[in-house]
Amino acid sequence: MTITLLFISLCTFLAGGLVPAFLRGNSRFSRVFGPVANVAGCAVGLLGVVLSMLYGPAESGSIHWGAPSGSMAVGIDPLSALFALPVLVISALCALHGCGYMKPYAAKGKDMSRFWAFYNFLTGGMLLVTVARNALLFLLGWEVMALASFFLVLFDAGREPVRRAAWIYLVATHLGTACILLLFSMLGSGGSLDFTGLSLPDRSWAGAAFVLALVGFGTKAGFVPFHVWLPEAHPSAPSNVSAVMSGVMIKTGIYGLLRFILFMGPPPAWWGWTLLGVGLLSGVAGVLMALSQHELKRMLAYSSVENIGIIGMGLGLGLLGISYGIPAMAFLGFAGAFLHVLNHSVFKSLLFLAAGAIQNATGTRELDQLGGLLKRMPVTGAAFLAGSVAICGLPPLNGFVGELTAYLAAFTGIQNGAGTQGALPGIIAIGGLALMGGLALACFTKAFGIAFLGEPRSPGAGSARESHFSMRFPLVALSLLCLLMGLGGWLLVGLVEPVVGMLTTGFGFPVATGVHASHAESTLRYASIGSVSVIAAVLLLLFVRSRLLARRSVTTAPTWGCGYGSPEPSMQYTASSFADPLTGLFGPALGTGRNLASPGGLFPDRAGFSSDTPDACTDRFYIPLFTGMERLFKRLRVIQHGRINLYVLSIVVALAALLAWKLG
Amino acid sequence: MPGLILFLSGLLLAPLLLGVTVRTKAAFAGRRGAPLFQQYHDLVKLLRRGQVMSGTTTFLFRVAPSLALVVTVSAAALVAPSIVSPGWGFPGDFVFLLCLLGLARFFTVSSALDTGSSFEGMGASREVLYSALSEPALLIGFGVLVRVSGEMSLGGMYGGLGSGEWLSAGTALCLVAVSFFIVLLAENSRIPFDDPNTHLELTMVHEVMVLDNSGPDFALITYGAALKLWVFASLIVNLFLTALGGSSFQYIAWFPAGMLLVGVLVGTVESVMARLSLLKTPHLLAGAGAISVLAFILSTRFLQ
Amino acid sequence: MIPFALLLPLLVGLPVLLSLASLAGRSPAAILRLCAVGTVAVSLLAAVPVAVVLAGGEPLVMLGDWIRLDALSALHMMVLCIVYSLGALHSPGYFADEVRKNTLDTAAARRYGGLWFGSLSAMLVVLLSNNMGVMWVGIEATTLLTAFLICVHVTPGSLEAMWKYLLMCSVGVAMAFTGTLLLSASTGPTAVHGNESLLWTSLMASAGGLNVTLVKAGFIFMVIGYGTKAGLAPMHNWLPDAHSQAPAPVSAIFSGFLLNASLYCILRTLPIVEAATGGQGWGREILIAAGLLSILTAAAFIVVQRDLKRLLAYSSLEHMGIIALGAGLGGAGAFAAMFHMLSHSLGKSTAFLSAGRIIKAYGTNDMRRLTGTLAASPLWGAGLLSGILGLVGTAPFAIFFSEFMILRAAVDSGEWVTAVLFLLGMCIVFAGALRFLLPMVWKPRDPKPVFPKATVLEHFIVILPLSALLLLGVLMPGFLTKAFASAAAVLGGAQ
Amino acid sequence: MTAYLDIILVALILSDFILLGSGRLGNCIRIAAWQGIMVGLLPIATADAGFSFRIAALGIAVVVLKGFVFPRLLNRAIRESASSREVKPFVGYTTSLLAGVLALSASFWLDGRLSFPLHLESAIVVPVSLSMMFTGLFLVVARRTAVNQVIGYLVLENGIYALSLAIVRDVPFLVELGVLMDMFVAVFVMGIAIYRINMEFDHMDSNRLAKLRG
Repeated sequence: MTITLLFISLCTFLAGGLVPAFLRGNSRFSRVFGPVANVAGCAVGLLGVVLSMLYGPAESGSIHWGAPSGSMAVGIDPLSALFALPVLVISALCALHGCGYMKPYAAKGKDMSRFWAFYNFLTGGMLLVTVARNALLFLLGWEVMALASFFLVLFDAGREPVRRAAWIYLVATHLGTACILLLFSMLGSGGSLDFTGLSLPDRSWAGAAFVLALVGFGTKAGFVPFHVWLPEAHPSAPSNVSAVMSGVMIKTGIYGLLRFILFMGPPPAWWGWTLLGVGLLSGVAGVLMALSQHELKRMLAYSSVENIGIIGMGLGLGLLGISYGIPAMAFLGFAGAFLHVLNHSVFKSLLFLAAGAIQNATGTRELDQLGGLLKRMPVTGAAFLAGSVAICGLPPLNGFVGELTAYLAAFTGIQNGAGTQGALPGIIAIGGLALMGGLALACFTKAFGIAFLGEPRSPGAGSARESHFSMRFPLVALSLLCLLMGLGGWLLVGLVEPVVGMLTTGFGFPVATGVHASHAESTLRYASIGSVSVIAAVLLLLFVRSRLLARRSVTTAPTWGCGYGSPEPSMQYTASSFADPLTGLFGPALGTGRNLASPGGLFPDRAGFSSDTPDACTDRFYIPLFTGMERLFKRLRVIQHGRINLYVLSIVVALAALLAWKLG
Repeated sequence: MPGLILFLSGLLLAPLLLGVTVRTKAAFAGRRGAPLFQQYHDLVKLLRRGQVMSGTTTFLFRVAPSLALVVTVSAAALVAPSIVSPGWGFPGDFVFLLCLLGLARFFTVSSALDTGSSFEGMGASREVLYSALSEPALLIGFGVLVRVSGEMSLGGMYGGLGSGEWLSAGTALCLVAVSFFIVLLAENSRIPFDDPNTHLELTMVHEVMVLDNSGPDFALITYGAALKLWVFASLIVNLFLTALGGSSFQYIAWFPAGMLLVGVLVGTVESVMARLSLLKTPHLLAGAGAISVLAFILSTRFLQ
Repeated sequence: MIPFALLLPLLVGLPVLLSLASLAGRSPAAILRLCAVGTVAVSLLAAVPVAVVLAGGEPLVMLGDWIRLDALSALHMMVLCIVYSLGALHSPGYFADEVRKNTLDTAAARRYGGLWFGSLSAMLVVLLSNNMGVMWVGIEATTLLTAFLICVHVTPGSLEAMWKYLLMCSVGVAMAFTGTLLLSASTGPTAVHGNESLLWTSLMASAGGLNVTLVKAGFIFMVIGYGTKAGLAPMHNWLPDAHSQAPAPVSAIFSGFLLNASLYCILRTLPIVEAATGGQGWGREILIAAGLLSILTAAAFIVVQRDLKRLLAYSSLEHMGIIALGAGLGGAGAFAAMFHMLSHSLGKSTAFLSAGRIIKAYGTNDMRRLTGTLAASPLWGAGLLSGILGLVGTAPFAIFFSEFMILRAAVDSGEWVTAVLFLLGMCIVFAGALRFLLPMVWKPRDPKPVFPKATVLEHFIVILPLSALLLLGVLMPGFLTKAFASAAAVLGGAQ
Repeated sequence: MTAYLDIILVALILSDFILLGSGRLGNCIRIAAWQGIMVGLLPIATADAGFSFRIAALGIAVVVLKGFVFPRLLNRAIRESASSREVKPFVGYTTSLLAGVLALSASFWLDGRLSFPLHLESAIVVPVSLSMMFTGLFLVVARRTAVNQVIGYLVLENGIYALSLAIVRDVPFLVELGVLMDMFVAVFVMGIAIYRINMEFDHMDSNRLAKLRG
C-alpha cells in the first residue's frame, strides 16, 4: 500500500513534469496544472510516508528496469520517511506560494510551463532520492533533482549573474556527483547496485569511501568549503524555488551521506571528528558570512550553510558517541541533527518565501534599501519574525528544539565521557553552538530589524503592499508550524527515535533508544511548559500594562534624535553599520571590503558607509584554482600549433614511444 | 520552600543590589551617594507616569519590555532555588535559560531598531556583539560545572558540588566564577563594558537602546535590568556557596552576604577601572571564553 | 531459414549505384533529396541483417568468409545507418540557402552526393569484411572519399583542413597497413594460404599459435595507424580542423561514425591480440592509456575553446577516448563502451547538426558571439543545448550512465588511477563545455538572427535522437542490452 | 635470383639517399618514379617458385602506377605552380642524409630484434624496407612542400610494399588490388588537393598552412 502510494506520487510528479513540458510557453492550463499536480503528488506521497511511520517500513523489492544494474526498487524506512516528509510538505507549500509569486514573471511572458515542469521534476527527484533502493535509481533521482533545480535557477536566464550562478551550481553539483559515482562504484563492486547488495569488498576502502561520501554529498548539503554554489544559486532562483532548494534539497545531501555510510561498517572515531569539524567550520563560517551579507537571499543562503553545519555537528557527535561507546551522546547527537533537519526545512523555507514576498513588493532584496515593512506587510513581517526567532534557536519556536538536543548531546559527552574522549568533542560542540547562536542572533536581528523596522530607506520599500493570499497562506502555515513544532518539540522526538535506532543498529551499536528518547522528551516537555508559561506571563503582563496605560496619556512623537531636529530615514543604522563591529572582529578571515566615505570639511554634505563581503573560499581558493587551470590549458594549446609536419612527427613519436613501452 | 523564599527575595531585593553597587562607587569617590533604595523610588515614579511612543514603532516596541521582564523573572525562577533544591530544574535547563535570555535580547534589539533611531541601532549592534561573545564563555563555564558535578540541571549541578569537588577541582571552579563575573559585567552593561551613568549616547550600549522608552515600559526595563544582575550574581554566589556543603538554611544565611559581596565587587571594579574602548571589549569577552576553556581543560585533568 | 546473408553484398552495392546516380543528378536540390531518400533506403535495408544478427546472435557469413556480420559489426552498422540517415535527412535543409543562392552548384552537389554514398559504401565494406586487408582498404577509401566532403565550400580554411586530414590519415593508415602485415606475418610459415592469414575468423581461431612479438608489434602499429584516423591523442591534430571546416552534415558523420569506424578496426583486432598474448590485458592496457590521454587532452582543449565546432570536435576526441577506455577495461567496460558509442553518435550528430544551422544563421563559429540561440530558434537552440548537455554526461542522458558503467569497470578491475583520471577529465569537460553553453543558449541578443522556418521533418530529426538518448539512459530496451552484451562478448574474445 | 634481389634492394637504398639529398622537386619526382619501378620489379625478381600470371599482373600494375601514373599526376599538380621548385627543407640536405644513414642502421637493429619469419631469401630485405619507411616518414616531416610530402608518402608506401613481400607469404589478390587502387586514389586526390591549394594560396608550402590552431 505504502509503496503503491509512493509510486503513484512519483508518477504524478512525472506527469506534472511531462505534461507542461509539451505545452506552449505560458498556457493557462499549465499554470494551473503544474501546482495542482505538485500538491496532489505531495499529498499522496505524504499519505504513504505517514503510513510507513505508523505501520513500519516497506520495500518494493527489486523490480526489473531496463538500465544495466538498475532496478526499480523503492522502499521507505524511518530514515527515508524522515527526509521525505519535509520534501513533500515544503514542496506543496512552496508550490502554493508560487501561484502568487510567479505572477509578475508570467506577466513578463516568462515560460511558466517550463517552470512548473521543472518544479515537478525537482520534487519528484527529491522524493525519488529519499525512497530509492537501488544506487542507479538513486542517481537518477539525484541527477533529475540537480538538473531540474539547475533549470529553475536559470529561470531568469537573461541575466548574466543568474547564468554564472547556474553554471557554478551545476559544476559544483557535478563535481559532487563525480565523487558519488566513484563511491557507488566502490560500494557496488560486488556486482549489484541494489541497496541490499551494496557493501565494501575491503574494509580498508572504508576511509576513502567515507571521504568520497562526505565530499560528494557534502557538496549538495553545502558544507564548507563545498558551499560556494549556495550563495550564488539561491539568490538567483525564484524565491519559492530557493525555499525548496535551501529548505529541503540540500538535506538530501545529509540523507545521502547517512544512507551510504551505513554501508561502510562501524565508524572509526575520525569520521565523527571530521563531521564535527566540518560542521563547526560550516556553522561558524556560514553564520559569519551570513552576518556580513546585506542581500537578503544571499544572507539566507549562507545561513543555510550554518544550519547544515549544526546538523553536521549533531551527526558528528552521534558518530563519536558510537565510536566512543557513549549511547546517550550517540542518541542525542543524531536526534538533534534530525530534529534540526525537520525544523530547518520549515523556518528556512518560511524565510525564503518571505524574502520572495519582499522582493515582489519592493523590487529589491538589498537590506539597505528596505525598512519599515512590518507596517506595510504585517503578515509577511510577522512570518519573517517567526522565522528569524526560530532560526536563532530561540524558544518557543522550533529552531530551539534541535539545538537544545544537540546541546544535550554535547553536555552528555562531557558528563559521561570516559576521560577526554567524549569531553573534547562535547566542549568543542558547545563552544561552537554557542558562538553560532550568538552570531545568528546578530544576523537575524539585523535582517529583520533593518528590513521590517524603522522607516523605509527607498521609495520601493515605502510603497510596498501586503502580498496576495496565495503567498500569505504558506507563510502563515509555516509560521504556525514553527510554533507548533517548537511547543510540541517532545512529540518530534518520537518521530526521529526510530531513525536513530535504525542508524545506531546499522552501525553495529544498538542503543536503547526508548530510554534516551524519554530523557530528551522530558527535557523538551519541560522546555515547552516553560515556553508556554513565559508566553502566558507575557500576555498577562501586557494585559496589566494596557490596563495601567488605559487611564494615562499615551502620546505619539517622532523618534528621539538625541537633539537633532530633522531626522531622515537615510540616517538610520544600515545593515552594513549594524554588522560592522562583528565583521570587523572577524575581518581578516572574512575579507570584508569596507567602503567608508567620511564626512569632511566644515559643512560636510554626503557621507556613507557600506561593506561588501565576497566569499573567501571562492576568492581565495576556487578562482585561483580555476584560473590557474585555464592558464595551464591555454599554454597547452601550443600542441595544436597548426604545422602538419610536426603533427606527422607526433604520430611517429607516438609510435616509437608505444613500441618502446610495450615491446622494449 | 527555601527555594521559593530565595526566588521571592530576589524579586524584591534585586534593585537593592544596584543600590549597593552605587553606594560602593560613591564610597570610593568619597561621596555619600544615592540612597540604597533609590531604585525603588525611580520604579514607582516611572510606573505612575504616562508614555510617549515613537511614531515609527510597531507592536514589537510595546511587547519587548514585558517580554524581557518575564524572561528575566523566569530566569530568576530557574536560578534562585537551585542552590537549595537539587531536584529543581530539568536536564539542560541552563541552556533553555540562555535561550530564553536570547529571546529577550532578540526582542530588545528589535525594539531598538524599531524606532529607526541611528543611536539605538548602534546600541543594538553592540549588544549583539557582546552577547555573541559572552554566550560561549557562559556555556563552556556551565560545561565545567556539568563535568565536575556530573549533573545536567542547575539544581543538580549545584547539588552535585561539594567540598570534595572544590578540593579536587577548585581551581577550575574559581576560573568559571571569574569567567561568569566577566560575563556578568558585560551582560549587565557595567564598566568596563559600558558605563550606565554616561551621558554621551555615542558611548552607551544598553542605555542607548532604550532611549525611546518611557513610563511603565521603562520601569519594566529598569526593573528587568536589576533582576538580571541579581540572576547573574546568584549564579556566582551559588557556585561559591556549594563549597560550604551545608544545609539549606546555611545557604540561605550566607546567600545575602554573597550577594552583597558581588554588589561591592561590581562597585569596586567600576571604581578602579575605566571604561574600555569599544574596540577592546570583545577581547575581554574572548578572554572570558578562554578562561572557561582553561577551566574545562583543568577539570578534565582533575577528574580523569 | 531465409538467407539474410544475401543482403550483405547488396548493401555494399546499393550505395555504389546511388553514388553513380548522384553523379548524374540534374539539380542540387534533386541530388540532396536523393541523398536523403537513398541513405534512408540503405539504412532500412541494413536494418534487416542488423536486426537478425543482434537478435539471433549468430553472425551472418557470405562469400566464403570474406563477408561476415557479427554482433560487433552489426552494432556499428546500426550506428552508421543512424548517423548517415540523420546527416542525409538534414542535408536538404542545411544547403537550402546555398542552393537558392547558387553557391552550391550542380557540380558541387554531384560531388557531394557521389562522395556521400561512396563513403557510406566504403564504411559498409569496413564493417562487413572479415578480411583485415579489405577492412584496411575500406578505411583508406573512406579517408580519400571523405576528404573532399570537407571542402564542399572551397575556402582557405577548408583546404588546409582537408590537406591535414588527407596527409595525416594517409600516413597513419599506412602504419595500420604495416600493422596488418605484421599481424598476418605472425601466423608464421605454417599458414597454408595467404588469405587465411588475414581472415579475422582464422586469426581468432589460431590466436594461440601466433608469433607473439609480431602480434604485439602489429597491434601497436594498428593502434597508432587506425588511432590517427579515430582521433586518439596524440594523433588527433587533424580532427578539430576537419570538423570545424566541414559542412555540418559532414561533421556529423565524421564525428558520429567516421571515427568509430576506425576505432572499430582497433576493437576488431583487440580480441586477437588478447588471445595471442594470453589474455593478460597487454593490448587493453594500450587502449586504456590512449583513452585516458585522449580524454585529458580533450578536456584541456575544451576549457579554452572558443569555436563551437572545434569544441564539439574535441568532445569527439574525448568520447573516442572514453570508448577506447571502456573497451580497454573489458568486461562491463566493453559493454559500456558499446553503449557509449551509440549514445555518443546520437548526441554528437544532433549537436553538430544543430550547431551547423545556428552557425549558418549567425555567420560565426565563435561561441562568444553565438548568444541567445534558444530564443532565436527554439528548435536548434534546444537541440544544441540538449545535445551538449547529453554529451558532457548530464544525467539522465544515456552518456551519464555509460560513463558510470565505465567508472565501475575501472574500479572493479582495481584501476584506481584510471578511475580518478577519467573522472577528472569528465569534470573538466563538464565545467569547460558548460561555461560557454549557458550564454550561448540564453544570453539575450538583439536583433535575433533569422532562421528559416524548421520543417516537421527537421523537428523529428532533432527530437527523435535526443529522446532516444534520454530514453536509453532511463529505459534501455532489452534487445539493446542484448546487442551491447553480444558485441562486448566479441570484444572479449567470443566468435 | 637472390643476386638480382640484392641489387634491387641496394638500388632502393641509394634512391632513398638521393631523395634525401635532392634539392629539386622534379628530380625528386623522377627518383620516386624509379623507386616505384624497382619496387614493382621486386616480386618478379623473387618469384623463383613459379612465375604466375598473378605476380606478373601485379608487378606490371605497380610499375605502371608508380613509375608512370604517379609522376604524371604530381607533375601536373606542380605545373601550374608559379612558386619555386625548390624543396625548401626544414632539415638541411646533409643532415637529411645523416638521418637516412641513421634510419638504415636503426632498421638493421630493429630487424635483429624482431626476427621476422621471412619469405624472401635475402638478409637485407626487411631492413631495407624498414629504412624506406623511415625515409618516407622523414620526408613527410622534414619537407615543406606539399608535393614533397606526397613523395615521402609514396616512399613510405614503397617500403610497406617491400615489407609485405618480405614477410607475408601471399597477400590475397583482392587485397593487393584494393591497396593499389587506394594508392592510386590517394595520389590522385592529393594531386587535386595540391592543385587546389596552389590555386587558392599561390604556394604549396604546407608549413604555411597553419591558420587553424588551438
